[in-house]
Amino acid sequence: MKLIIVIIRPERLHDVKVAATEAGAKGMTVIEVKGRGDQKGIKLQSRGGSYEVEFIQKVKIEMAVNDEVVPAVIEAVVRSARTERGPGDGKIFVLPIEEVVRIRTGQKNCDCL
Amino acid sequence: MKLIIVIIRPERLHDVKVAATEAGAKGMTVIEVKGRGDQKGIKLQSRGGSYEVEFIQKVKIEMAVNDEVVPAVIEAVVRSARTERGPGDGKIFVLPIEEVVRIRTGQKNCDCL
Amino acid sequence: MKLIIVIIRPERLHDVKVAATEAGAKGMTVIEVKGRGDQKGIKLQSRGGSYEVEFIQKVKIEMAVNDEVVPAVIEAVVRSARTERGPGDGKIFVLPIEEVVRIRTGQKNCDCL
Amino acid sequence: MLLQVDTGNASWILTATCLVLIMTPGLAMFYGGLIRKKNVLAMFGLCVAAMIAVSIQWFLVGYSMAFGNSIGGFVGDLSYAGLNDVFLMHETATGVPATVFVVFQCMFAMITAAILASPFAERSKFGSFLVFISIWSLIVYNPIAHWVWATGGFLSQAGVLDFAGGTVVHVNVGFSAAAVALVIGKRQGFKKDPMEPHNIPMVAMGLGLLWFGWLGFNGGSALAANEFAGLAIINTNLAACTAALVWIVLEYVDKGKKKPSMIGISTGVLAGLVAITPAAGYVQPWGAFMIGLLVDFAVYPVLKWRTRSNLDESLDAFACHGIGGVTGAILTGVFASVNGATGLVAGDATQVAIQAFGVVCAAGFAFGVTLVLAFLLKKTIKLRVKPDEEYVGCDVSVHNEIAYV
Amino acid sequence: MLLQVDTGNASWILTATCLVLIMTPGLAMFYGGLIRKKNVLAMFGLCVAAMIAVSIQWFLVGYSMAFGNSIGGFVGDLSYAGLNDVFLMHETATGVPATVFVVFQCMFAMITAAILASPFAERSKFGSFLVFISIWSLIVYNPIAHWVWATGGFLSQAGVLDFAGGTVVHVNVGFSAAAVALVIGKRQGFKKDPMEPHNIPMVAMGLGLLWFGWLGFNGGSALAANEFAGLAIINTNLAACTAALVWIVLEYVDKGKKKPSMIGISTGVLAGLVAITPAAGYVQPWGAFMIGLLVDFAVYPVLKWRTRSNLDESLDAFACHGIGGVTGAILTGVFASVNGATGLVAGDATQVAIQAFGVVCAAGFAFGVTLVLAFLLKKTIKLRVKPDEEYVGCDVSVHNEIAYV
Amino acid sequence: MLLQVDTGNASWILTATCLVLIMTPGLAMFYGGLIRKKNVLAMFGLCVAAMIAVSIQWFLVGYSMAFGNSIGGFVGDLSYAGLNDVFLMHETATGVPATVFVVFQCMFAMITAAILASPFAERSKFGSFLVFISIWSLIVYNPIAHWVWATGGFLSQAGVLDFAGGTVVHVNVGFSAAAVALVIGKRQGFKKDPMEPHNIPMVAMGLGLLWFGWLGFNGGSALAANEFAGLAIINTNLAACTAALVWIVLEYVDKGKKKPSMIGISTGVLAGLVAITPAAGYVQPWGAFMIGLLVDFAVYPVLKWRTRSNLDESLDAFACHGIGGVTGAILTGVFASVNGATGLVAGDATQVAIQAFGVVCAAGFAFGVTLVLAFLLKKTIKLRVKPDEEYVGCDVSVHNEIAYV
Ligand SMILES: Nc1ncnc2c1ncn2[C@@H]1O[C@H](COP(=O)(O)OP(=O)(O)O)[C@@H](O)[C@H]1O
Ligand SMILES: Nc1ncnc2c1ncn2[C@@H]1O[C@H](COP(=O)(O)OP(=O)(O)O)[C@@H](O)[C@H]1O
Ligand SMILES: Nc1ncnc2c1ncn2[C@@H]1O[C@H](COP(=O)(O)OP(=O)(O)O)[C@@H](O)[C@H]1O
Repeated sequence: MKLIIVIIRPERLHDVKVAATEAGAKGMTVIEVKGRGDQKGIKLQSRGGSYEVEFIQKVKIEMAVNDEVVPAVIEAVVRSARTERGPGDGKIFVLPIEEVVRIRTGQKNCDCL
Repeated sequence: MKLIIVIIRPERLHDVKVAATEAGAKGMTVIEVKGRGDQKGIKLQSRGGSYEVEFIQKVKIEMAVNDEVVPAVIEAVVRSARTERGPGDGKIFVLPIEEVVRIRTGQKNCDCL
Repeated sequence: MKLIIVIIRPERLHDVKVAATEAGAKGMTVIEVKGRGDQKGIKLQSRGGSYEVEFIQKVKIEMAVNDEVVPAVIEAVVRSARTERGPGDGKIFVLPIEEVVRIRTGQKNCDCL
Repeated sequence: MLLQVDTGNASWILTATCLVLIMTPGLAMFYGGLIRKKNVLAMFGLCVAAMIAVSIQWFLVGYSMAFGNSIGGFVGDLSYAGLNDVFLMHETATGVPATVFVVFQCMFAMITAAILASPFAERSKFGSFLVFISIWSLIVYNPIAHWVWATGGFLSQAGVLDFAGGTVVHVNVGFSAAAVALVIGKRQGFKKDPMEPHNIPMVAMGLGLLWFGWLGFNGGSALAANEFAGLAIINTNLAACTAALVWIVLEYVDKGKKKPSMIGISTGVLAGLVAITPAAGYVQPWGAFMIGLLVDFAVYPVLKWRTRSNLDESLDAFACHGIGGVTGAILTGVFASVNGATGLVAGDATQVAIQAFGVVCAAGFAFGVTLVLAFLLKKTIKLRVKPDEEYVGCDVSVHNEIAYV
Repeated sequence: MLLQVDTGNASWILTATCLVLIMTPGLAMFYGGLIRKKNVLAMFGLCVAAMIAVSIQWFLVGYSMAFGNSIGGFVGDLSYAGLNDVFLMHETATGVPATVFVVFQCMFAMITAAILASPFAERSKFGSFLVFISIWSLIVYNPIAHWVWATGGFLSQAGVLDFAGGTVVHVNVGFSAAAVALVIGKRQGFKKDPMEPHNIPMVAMGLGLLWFGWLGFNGGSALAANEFAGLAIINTNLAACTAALVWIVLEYVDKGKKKPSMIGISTGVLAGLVAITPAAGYVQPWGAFMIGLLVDFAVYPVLKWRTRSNLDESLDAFACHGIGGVTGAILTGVFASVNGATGLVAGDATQVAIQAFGVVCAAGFAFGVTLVLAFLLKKTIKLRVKPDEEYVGCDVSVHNEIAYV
Repeated sequence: MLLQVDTGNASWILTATCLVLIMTPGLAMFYGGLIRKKNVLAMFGLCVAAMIAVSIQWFLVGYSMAFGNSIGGFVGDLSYAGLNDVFLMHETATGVPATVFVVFQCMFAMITAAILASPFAERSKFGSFLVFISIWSLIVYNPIAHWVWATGGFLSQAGVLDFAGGTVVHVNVGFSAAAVALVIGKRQGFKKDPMEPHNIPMVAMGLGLLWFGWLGFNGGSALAANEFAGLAIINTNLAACTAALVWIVLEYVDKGKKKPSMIGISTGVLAGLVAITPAAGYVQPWGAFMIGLLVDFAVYPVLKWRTRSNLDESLDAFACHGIGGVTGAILTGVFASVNGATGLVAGDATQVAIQAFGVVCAAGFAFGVTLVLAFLLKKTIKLRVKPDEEYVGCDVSVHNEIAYV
């Protein structure tokens, strides 16, 4: 099992959810984050001038999935999260998971993802 | 060392904290998240009708623990986080950690968890 | 590649960002969290008395970095996040990453960190 | 020429002016809390744009168009344009100086325009709304105010009763909102994405300010600090509370809901306030109670229908103000019995017909003219931001700001 | 029969009516910010329920019970029930129309009932509170208002001084709150879980509205726009500020605190406002200053005791309004010296005893009747939501809504 | 001795008193939303500290210093210190009781002091601000109020026109704020860290309350419920809206911005409100329109300059109130033409010079005395919290509270 961590633009959340679900990632956990990468900060206005927001609003999705769907999920995320707005589309990180437990049943490493 | 990622119903936080601490997870980090899984969204009211919240409020706990306490912590979490409300109780994911550092002292892989 | 998870005091964010960037961690994702460890809760005032906040505001930074910069980043974080205020400075966890994808280009395991 | 100021009456209308002013910020909060976080500043922006546009046009020509010498009962002439020497003009029959009356009425024009932000919510260009609302105020609001409230206005002459603006304000803006909604089209993701109210305490706080201001709105419409001002406030408060209670019951028995919601209670209060507006000084307290009891039976189903429909009249100005206003106007014809008014219960069934006539004129004119105006602006200066900008949210794309850090 | 309206006085009482209205939304914010995020809408719900219940009962029988012809000094008869032809009733001695007086007093009844939401916070059923507060307003508030303010009320005849409601409003509601707290029981996790105030800026904003409204509450109680209305406002503002300063000092020297908190300062302002209420038009400014200096020495320790105790009177209506009200009522007996009142410092020590008598009657009656009422409702319709619902929070479990997205 | 109260005028000034009161909470919200989340409670704390300090000193000696018998045109004597028997003092020429006038003026002193929280934002010690603002109110505000508004005040005798406080309030506080900013120094991280406004809806809501209150501020300054009160409100509202529109245009054409921001619109409204203050009852509506059109051309560049400069006058009281106030005072000299005032357009060019003289006196005195005062306090009791405390935020370090959970 893998934990796929996805960082995307907030406005892509809905589409990514749909695409990832179709690709086999049934459960997911979503967190509002702020990020920094190739994309520069954005300039917002304040009273007399403007200020740069160093960290930009992103959404992080964590999906624990079975190994076999990893490529499909990655492909689905890339497809649905990509925009044409230059840097800032985000990243995907895949981490190994050693064990999964469903709290409701106490089952381990089940088909519960 | 392992990173135990736990996703639970928000109202279970206090009990899970107590149970996990007793089981040997001293430090922990808590994040408000929204999640989706077997549990369907909940219907809330809006003005004219109702709308479904796709992602439901959950709390994510991350606990870095030494290998030997992992089973006890998992057991404690399952016990304290479980409810009788059907889907939505959450999941536990165990990930490997390669290195831990306590910032205050700079110590590595210490007994600092 | 590694995922360096850093938990620090919120007020150190700016300095840690600068130090980690210099040490080679270009991209990063920041999340407001609450934590618990050796540091006790703080007492805040309520109307008639005071109450203890069990979990204290922290900031979590996640940085995916190439293996070779890991020691430098750790060192930079420790240096810039440390305070003289006793427990509460935070922790660093290093996790293995199996795969990285840049969404904008679809590139895998590229030089995109 | 100043004859005799009654400082007591003047004082109350000065106060009522301030009270009506605060309704617009209250409305901005009410609306702002009901929409998504990414558009709340833009909603505040629309409301303040309405204040700006209306205040300036009112000074230039608006007051004169509404209350100037009647041209055929349809609109005032421009004899007071620019408000020169307004402090020398003579006071109302109740001894309220002209200056006070001018600005009291200006506040009515403002809040009416702000209500019309409803169908523009979460999608409109700031500049376009500014243009739209300036013209709308000029060619829709000013005439209708003239018809009903000016000496010689044709609806006034027809005997239409409108104590504080049921027809001028609510019917007018409600049907205008429906027209705009048809033209501007629905928000991206309407009925697909969840469009959850982002801050319900802000809705409730806005309602508090609206309620507060409404006492001045209705009470001030007596144009005097007399027993009818007091009666109007008793009635306003009573109808609001009664309608809220009915709404609670309706949500409770509604199979799709089962629970009274704070937004629902707030909507009930609002429906009561709207419906009592034309009647406030013309009915006995029990009449206000009846109006409060009845209005939800019109507003509630229309609101539910609108939500199910494809009409994205986002903040339900049509259901609340339009339908609530029509109901109130008709019921005024039913329950009017005091302060020189005689409705059905007091023996004059024709008043109901007169009221219906007033409603039809105002609703028809407002809907028609607004439809054309919105259509013309849509074709020329465009009403909506680009789809991308809408997706990101108007706060960032229109104002370059984020509401909350 | 209308004799002679003084439009100036009428104008001021109309204004004061609006000012007292806004206190209830202000209170909802004050209370709402002090509780947990999951219950803020339910708190707003309780406050609006109080407004609804009181307004309707006031129209039906309440005004008549409070101000109708006295039945033995205890309660008014039902001669004004339904408020029919209220606009024909004659005005107060100061020329304020009956309609205005009726709705001014209605606002007092409303805010009093809303304060009583305190011990229901974060745990009560919406419907049960609606029933409770309707009955409470009927059988507790109306009689006490009659005793003190109606012609022929027995405390009024005994010479009790209560300028704006120290006894009628604050003592009454404070002791009622204590009674409810005893019956309803403490919140789950009380003194175990942290129950942190979720939005202190909202508390401060609510305080701002309360302060604003209180000027109308106390100033309007002169029932005229005269020098005593002005005096009442000077005194109200001065006592509020002085008590706030004392509270700052108390927190500063308190070993458990050491720092003045915004909630503390707000509580100090509130204590000052409560304590000056009965005295506002009867004392010199220096008397108001003294009352502001003294009141915290009663309220502060009781508040601390309550917090340490097992009594979950969650928003401290007992400490702030009850104890603050008792202190104010007694000190009115001490410092009264103008506007026809003569207290201890002006040479009449018996006034202190009379004040104490008034306090004992009101507190005893309110506590006793409320205890029984709450107990009966607890046994029949239940006062609290289920434990599970309480845990999830009343916003979702009672109203099916989430306050903030 | 009481001669003849005009209850209508008294009623309006009582109302205006309440309206000016709510400006301070409004300002707290306006300021509080513009700063970082970690300091919002401390900002509310500064504003309430200003209310506390000013109210108490006003009662003790302030009113007497401002409006007592003139000592050489510079300051009042202490004949009214302690406000004893204030309800017996005779009313204004317009029949407003002395008590009402005293508390109406107290509210002006309060809001002025609260505006001065600007350069203390996010860094000052609570206790030090309390001391500072008490002394400042005493030795800066009271004299300037005396110069301009008291019988025998030297600027009043020189013929300075200041309808509602352009010089007394705005010029005064603006230049005082600049002086404090020089002494107290900039915030840690100024121009390095992003200092983003944490809650812009709160800014807008605060603006709503300010706008609302300002109608009483300017309208009440007629001291009567007459045609000039109405004129003042027309003008106030019109200038605010016009200046907001100009600000929108300026931001739109500004290459660094291109988009009208809500904060910008709010600042425009504020600039208009400030500039019309001295002129409100002295100009025709078209004069108010001109003032609204012109003021931003002074305020906008100064605000931009301040932002680029090293002067951390954090909430721009200097730019908005100081420069806006100067502009308004001068333009009053230009456009005054009614209500007994004669400015440049009405044929009297010397009025401009007189206005400039008034501005120079007030600005110079305020700047100089405040500079010395702030310097002395900095050296003795310290003005700022420790660097560490500033970093953590004043809410926790000064008040031991967190604003939002
Ligand atoms: N090395 C990294 N570690 C953690 N998060 C990252 C990393 N690089 C990028 N991110 C996250 O992805 C977001 C988008 O990255 P960015 O580099 O701006 O875009 P792109 O991947 O399109 O070049 C960032 O805001 C940040 O949240
Ligand atoms: N595969 C997954 N990856 C990440 N998070 C998950 C996954 N499955 C469930 N979750 C998280 O756990 C929460 C509860 O899961 P759900 O499936 O609804 O309940 P249950 O585990 O009781 O069947 C979800 O809301 C989500 O936050
Ligand atoms: N074992 C752990 N697992 C996850 N998070 C931890 C753990 N230990 C500490 N933390 C996080 O680090 C923060 C600081 O830890 P703490 O023990 O208080 O400080 P220190 O490391 O200086 O002793 C905590 O608030 C928590 O967020």
